[in-house]
Amino acid sequence: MAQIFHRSANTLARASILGVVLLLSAVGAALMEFQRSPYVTAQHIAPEQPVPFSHQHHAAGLGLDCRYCHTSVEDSSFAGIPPTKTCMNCHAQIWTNAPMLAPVRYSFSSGQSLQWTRVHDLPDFVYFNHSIHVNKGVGCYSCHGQVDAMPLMYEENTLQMEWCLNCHREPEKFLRPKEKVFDMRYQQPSIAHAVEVDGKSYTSQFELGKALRQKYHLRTSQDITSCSTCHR
Amino acid sequence: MSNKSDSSPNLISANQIKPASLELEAVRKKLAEAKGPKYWRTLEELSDQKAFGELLEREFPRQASEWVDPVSRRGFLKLAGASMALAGLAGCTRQPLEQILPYVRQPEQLVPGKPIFYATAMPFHGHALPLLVETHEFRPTKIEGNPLHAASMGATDLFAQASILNLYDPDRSTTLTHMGELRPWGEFAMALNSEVRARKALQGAGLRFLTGAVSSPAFGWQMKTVQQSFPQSKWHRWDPVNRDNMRAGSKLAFGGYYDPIYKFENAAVVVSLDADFLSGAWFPGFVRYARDFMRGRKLENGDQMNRLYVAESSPSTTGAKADHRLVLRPSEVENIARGLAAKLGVAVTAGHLSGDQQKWIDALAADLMEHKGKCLVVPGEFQSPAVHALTHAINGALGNIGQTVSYIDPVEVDPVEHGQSIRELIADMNAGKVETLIIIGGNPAYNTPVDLEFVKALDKVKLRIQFSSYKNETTDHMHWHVPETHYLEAWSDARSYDGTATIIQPMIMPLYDGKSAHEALSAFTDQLGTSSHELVQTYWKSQHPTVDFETWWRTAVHDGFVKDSASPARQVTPKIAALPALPAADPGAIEVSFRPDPTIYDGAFINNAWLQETPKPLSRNTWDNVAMISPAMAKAWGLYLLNDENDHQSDAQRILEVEFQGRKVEVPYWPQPGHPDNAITLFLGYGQEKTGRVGAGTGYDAYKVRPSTAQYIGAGAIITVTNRFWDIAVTQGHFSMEEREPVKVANLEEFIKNKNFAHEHPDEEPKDGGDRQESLYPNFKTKENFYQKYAWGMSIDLNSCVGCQACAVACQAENNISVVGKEQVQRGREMQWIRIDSYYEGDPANPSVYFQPVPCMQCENAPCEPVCPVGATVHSTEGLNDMVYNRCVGTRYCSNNCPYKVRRFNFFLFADYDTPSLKLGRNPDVTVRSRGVMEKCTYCIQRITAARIASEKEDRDVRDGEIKTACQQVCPTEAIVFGDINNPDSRVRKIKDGPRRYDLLAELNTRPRTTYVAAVRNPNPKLASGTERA
Amino acid sequence: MAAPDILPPKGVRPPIIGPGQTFGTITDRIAGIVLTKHTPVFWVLVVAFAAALFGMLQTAVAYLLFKGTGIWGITIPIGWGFAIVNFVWWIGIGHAGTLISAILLLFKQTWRTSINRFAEAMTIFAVMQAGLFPLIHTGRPWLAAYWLFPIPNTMGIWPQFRSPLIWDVFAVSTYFTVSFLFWGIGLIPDFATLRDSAKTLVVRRIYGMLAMGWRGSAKHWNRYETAYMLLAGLATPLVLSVHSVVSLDFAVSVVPGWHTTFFPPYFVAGAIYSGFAMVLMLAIPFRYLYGMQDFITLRHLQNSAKVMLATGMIVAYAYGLEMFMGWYSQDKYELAMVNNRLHGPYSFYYYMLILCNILIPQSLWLNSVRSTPWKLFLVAIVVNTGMWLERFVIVVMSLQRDFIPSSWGMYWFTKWDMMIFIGTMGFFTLLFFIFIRLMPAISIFEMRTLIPQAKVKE
Amino acid sequence: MKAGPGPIFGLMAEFETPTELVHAAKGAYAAGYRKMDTYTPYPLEEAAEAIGAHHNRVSLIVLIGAMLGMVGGYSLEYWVSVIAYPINSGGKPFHSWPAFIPVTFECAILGASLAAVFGMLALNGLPQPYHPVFNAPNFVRASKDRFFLCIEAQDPRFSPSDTRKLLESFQPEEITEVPY
Repeated sequence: MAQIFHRSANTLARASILGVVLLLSAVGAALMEFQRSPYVTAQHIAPEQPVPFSHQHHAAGLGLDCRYCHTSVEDSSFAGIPPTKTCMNCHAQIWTNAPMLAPVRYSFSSGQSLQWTRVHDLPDFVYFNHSIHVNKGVGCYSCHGQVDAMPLMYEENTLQMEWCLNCHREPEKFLRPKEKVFDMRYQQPSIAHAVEVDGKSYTSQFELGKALRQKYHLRTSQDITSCSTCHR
Repeated sequence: MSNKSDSSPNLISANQIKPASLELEAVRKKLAEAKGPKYWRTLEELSDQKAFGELLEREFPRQASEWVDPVSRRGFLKLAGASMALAGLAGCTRQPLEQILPYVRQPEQLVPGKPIFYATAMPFHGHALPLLVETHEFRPTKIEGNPLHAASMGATDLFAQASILNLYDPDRSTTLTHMGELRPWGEFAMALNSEVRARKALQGAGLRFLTGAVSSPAFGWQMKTVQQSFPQSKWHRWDPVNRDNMRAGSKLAFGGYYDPIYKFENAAVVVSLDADFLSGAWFPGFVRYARDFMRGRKLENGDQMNRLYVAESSPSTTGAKADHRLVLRPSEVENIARGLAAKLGVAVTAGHLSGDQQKWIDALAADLMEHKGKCLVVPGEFQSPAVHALTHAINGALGNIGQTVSYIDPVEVDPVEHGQSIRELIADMNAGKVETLIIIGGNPAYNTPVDLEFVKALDKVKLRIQFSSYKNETTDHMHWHVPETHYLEAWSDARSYDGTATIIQPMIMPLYDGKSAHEALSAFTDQLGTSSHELVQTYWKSQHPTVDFETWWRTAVHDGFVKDSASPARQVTPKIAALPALPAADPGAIEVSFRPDPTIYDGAFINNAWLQETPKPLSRNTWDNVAMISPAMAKAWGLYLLNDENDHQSDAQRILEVEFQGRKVEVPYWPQPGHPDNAITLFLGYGQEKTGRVGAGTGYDAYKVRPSTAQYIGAGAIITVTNRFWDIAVTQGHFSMEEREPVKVANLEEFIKNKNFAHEHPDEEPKDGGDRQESLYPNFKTKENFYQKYAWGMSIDLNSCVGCQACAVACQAENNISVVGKEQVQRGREMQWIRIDSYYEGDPANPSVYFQPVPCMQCENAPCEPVCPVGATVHSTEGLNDMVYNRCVGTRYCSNNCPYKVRRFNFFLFADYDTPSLKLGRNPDVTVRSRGVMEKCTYCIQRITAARIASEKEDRDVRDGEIKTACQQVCPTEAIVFGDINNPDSRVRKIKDGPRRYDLLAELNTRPRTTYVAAVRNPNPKLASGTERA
Repeated sequence: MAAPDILPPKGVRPPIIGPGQTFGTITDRIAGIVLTKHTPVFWVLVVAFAAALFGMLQTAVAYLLFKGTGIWGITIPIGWGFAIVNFVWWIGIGHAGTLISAILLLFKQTWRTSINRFAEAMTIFAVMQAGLFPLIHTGRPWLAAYWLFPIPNTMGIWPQFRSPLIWDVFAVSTYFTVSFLFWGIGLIPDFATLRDSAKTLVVRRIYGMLAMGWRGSAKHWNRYETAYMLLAGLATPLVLSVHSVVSLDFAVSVVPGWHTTFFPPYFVAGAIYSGFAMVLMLAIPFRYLYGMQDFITLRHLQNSAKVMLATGMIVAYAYGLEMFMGWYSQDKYELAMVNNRLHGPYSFYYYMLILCNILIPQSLWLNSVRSTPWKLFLVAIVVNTGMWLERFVIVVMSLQRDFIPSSWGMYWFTKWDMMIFIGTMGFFTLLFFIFIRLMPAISIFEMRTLIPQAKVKE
Repeated sequence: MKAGPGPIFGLMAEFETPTELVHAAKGAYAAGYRKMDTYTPYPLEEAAEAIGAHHNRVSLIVLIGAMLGMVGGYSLEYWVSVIAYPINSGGKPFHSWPAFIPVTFECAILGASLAAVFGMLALNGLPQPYHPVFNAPNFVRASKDRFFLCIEAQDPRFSPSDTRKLLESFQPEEITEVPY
């Protein structure tokens, strides 16, 4: 009888089995990466905006406090996007006819809102509340990153659930004194420079975090990882 | 969260007191275009190619207000399609870019993302219910009672709760029309002005106004001025459900019109002669009365509780709560009243009384004599004037006047007897005396007495103008139709049942260019174009010339009422001169009762989907009205009964043909236990030919057989059983408790003998907050540190619950609960999170009736949780049974395994994703559930979270009573109490520690956080049982 | 084609393989079915019909995904309806295959050899039908498809392993995999046979690949046999565990009528019962249409019938026990459940079930019934109907009336329920007939061992 | 076919019955041949014993597979329910070991079965679509009704002439040289 396969078929057959296995695991790995990729999360991507507003210029450059524009951040779930009026407070005097600001002026005259594109956008079934975080010593920085170094606003973190859990499980890793919440230059305590709270100085974030957690009466991690904390 | 609030400014601009910013135009245009779908419409209607492509992108619908910008408008179609949405892949799919629109100028009192509450009131047929309205960025989203106001004390009724849906109803009249053609306001104004001038020349001859009962002082004042400049003009009144009998009765007794005000808190014995004061809004003062009455039955301190005797001709929730219920045919009530009066020394004679009736009267009379001055007899709104007169006399004889009842000048402006008033109008119309007819509100073409033939007469009128928020039957016969504002859209004022005046402030600018009743009249006072705001203010200024008006106005508006404006009690003494002779009742004749429908009233709410889907308290049917007959009659006719074998969620009910005074109507019957024999109860309001998509094709029209001579009661109906059937949708399959005692009840003596009657079996020993007895399970409280800080719990007092359904509607409003429609209800897929079961026990001719509200029990050992494969329902550290919609894949195992069956499933895309106006009304703090997801009561988790966050920011604990669940807040009888059971001083803790507390299905050891307080009835020992046959 | 069945004289059991067979004849007869050029007419007809039903299934499922589970009859309180009934029914049917090949193999029941191959195929196809339902019955299948498995995700959330539904996912998928492997390695030597007996190079190549170069070496056979035996040893507890786990879907709950400890054995017995009924429903037409009376003899039919009789009695016992326990517990809910079975709105189905699963199968005591294929065929159909009704009674009648009377409800199935149910039957038949045409429906190499020449004489 | 030039794989003898084959195999084994194999249309234990190949390591592999599956399954459940994200589900303990048994069991079975099948294939060196023995002219019948004994050329005692003589002593149907 004649062979129905060539010698090479053997190698081929075994190689193909190996190949399938490798391929599948590769696809799996790729998907894992994909769902965390900026393409999906929009992390580090600055979207088009009607006006190229620079937080760097306003916050770092001019030293405006976050709350000058985001007025309701301390007492509402929503931090607040400044009304056109707020822009005009200054821009009625300076840069009065900078072409860049045309949309702002138009909005003010026509009464039509500026249409910003949302940068930090959580799914609708997630109920995030700014005020409680701010009031418990979670700095703007912890979620929004070095905003005062962003010429154009972008999303610093993925805002995915696993990311939220990082902090809800161990808040002490991120807590800072309330008065430092809006301080973009604040540094976590280190041997190099200590942080003073109630006359006691801390050199490790862990120590400080534990202390603050006590001080601000944070709920237990078990509490704040209950589903209904964020979902209703 | 924020994305619900941030983009809403556009809507606010819809509210800024300066008219029409550009967005507002956009809003209105959208609303005008909005050919909104049926609420329960589902997917097939909106498979849109693009939408389909974008399905992946979102799990839950964008919420309120988002529709304004084009980008996400498309998002909506997508989402509508997205029930199919490969939803929830959120984890690994991109989110679409989303717009965010800040204000241009932000109103200073507004904090985006935080609700603001405004005081106002809902005018309701001659009286008003004081309210607080929750608004998000100036969109009213939820209605509560005004706690500062004596007529509400924080509670409301189902009509008030649901009225907000009428505001956003896409089927409201949106356009001004002339003979059905669109016309601009200006053109109408011109036409009107010329007419006004013409009439003025004629002293107003031929000018007639037709409205319902009005309690608005400003409107009354306007009317007066109109009367002055148009002396010949007349103001007619017509409400199909009016207080004519009460008025006539008070004329009989006092020779003038007075409104009785009851003080149930002072009454140890209450007698209702067909008076349904525990049923709902059509009994003025219901909210307050129910609370006062039930406070007498809480047994919280001591063993004292009041006693209620009810003699009634049609089963009502009041009858259901009675300690002694006497079943009577409508005509017999007056006879009983006479009998009682005679016994108590009023100079009247009764007709023949049956043995039982005599016995009943004797015992009752004795009981009343024992409690002179501490008892109360209440006449039914729908009973004959004589009954009213007699009860006044009886109360007089018992020295109750001033103690438990007092009389004030009518709250209604310029009170008249509507039956008479409409008869005059129609007579004049026929006589050609009416040239111009202005109809404000109402729907006379549909609901005026059939024998008067209003429509025929109408055609003789030269100019007919209608101000109405709906285009209805009447509109067809009008020259001009002007959309009328909703009470949340325009300034006005009103008076509650006790006379206290409230300034009605609007929450939002008119969505559809509507005009208020005040503006309607303004044309006749040469003030056309003046805003309601001005008109109302002018009136009140004139009333308070001396005070600093600005501050006076601000406080009045802020508090929601005018201080000390309650009417003073009049010193009156009833005298029975000559009562009309007792009409001879033929025991063989079938008597008819006409009653307002328990949920859609006189038809005004027919297009309100929440109310349509709210089960009628006793029959539990929805989307239709039934005709109640007694089980005995049904049996005699070989019709089926409630105790038949099959459970009947949806039934093809046999159709009866009811002929009354030569007119016929076809009705589906309902064998109502406790209904008198040889009598039939027809409910008004359904069967409207011209209404919105919700009301269309629902129910039968009882007005077709309702003559002016028998507005509420008539004898001599002829009933034929047809071979045709009517599908009705009933939410409860089975009305017998099947010896399972979900409702525990005892008589007062039994209770005093054995305080623990509710939980005698060891299994039923209450267990709370993780303080467990022996169990194989770990103790989560001590071992895992659960339930340490707060442990939320609820207690429901079955003694207090009157089954008024307000909680169900409140919950629907608070939690964005979808409406599913009749066909789905028939399949048993209704969505209301809290249901009120009603059970009948004993002789179907006069059974004991029990109500039991059943929300989620929030069991500590929740059977639903371990069976969920994805952990979509799990326990929170505060003991809540969290339902995570976005995690749910919809296996429905949790529902199967829930012994209380309190879980609801989105079998289709029930939520309406694309009717813009409806989105405005949604609660932005609650997820709108998509298709294929389980949902249930969460103890209003959004309210808990809000309160907890508030307390944490102030570094304190949540105070007891700080959190009120929607159902608790609305409840007129305080039957529902919610709070932290870890807190020994909390109200709920105290109640749960009380003897009558019991757990539903305790033997399953689910350890529910929602527990019940067993009912106690207080029958008169001298009367055999709580239930006698007539 | 069909050689008539000759009943042997009393007391003599029919042979397990017809007389006069040699290695060659066995090989040619069985391989012939596959390698023949011309496809029989009845095959074309059946496949065409089955394909049509399969089309209907696809339509119905597409509509289901588009509209939602609301198109079915399910509601609150009856959250599970046809879908779960069908799931349990199919998975039950899927039990006979592995049982026959594994357990009977361990017991050295040589008669299994001529039916195990297609019994295994039947298992796999039945499990495929069954597997369809748990997925599509969820509200959001596209999510269930990956949230039910422990796949890493950005939410940091995992399946909830206390849920019997998760056990189900693992049990059914394991069962499918193992049955598939079992069936697959059983086929390798036969593929080799086909490879070597095929005429055209293409066909030989195709079967050649499937045979993976099997050459019947003694060393290979040796390892092969060990592996096969071990698989059988593994499949045996597996097959028992699968339906036990399925039964736990119910037994773990609190629903009266579900919450019972004897569900696992009861379900397993029922599964074997319906499984063997299905084997007969397939074997009888097959042996007739392809003239396989010599290979699938009356002996096989009789034995299957006996197994049915035995398991049927166990099931009958379980029904009795269910009623007895209900009464014995004197628990008001259990009593109500019993009462509902006997007098409730759906009692008709309960009595039908008693008729189909207990009364009619008693005829299997008669040798005449056991030895008459068409009678057996009818009984098998009745039993499978009965087993379906059993699941209907368990699922629907228990949910219909549980604890709180106010929430008692009724269940009406819709045309979509029916379309999907019938559709899966079509899908099943389709797969089965394709299998018959393309693969040896009877294990050739094992048949060879049955004839006298196969023994080594000293 | 003729014994072609070039190396040969071995000498193949074809028999009518299993009995002859086994007798031949025993003989060859006794003659000291080790590198040989028999080819039969169905499993023939005697043949395997005759050529001294009746022990294998499949069972061990299966045991390992089962262990891995079991441990893997349980530890997954434990990690998920106790460590990764412990949730209070109806008051049941985080570590509800009884509820974890079914999945553990299924995983064990799965592991074992996979090990059995793929272990067996691996040990057999399958897939191997090309093999010299297929060159034997009548070898197609090895999967049908003939029994083959092949003594391979690598065997130290192999010599075309002697081996052929030995095989002839068992009166096979035919003896052929199997080329590489």
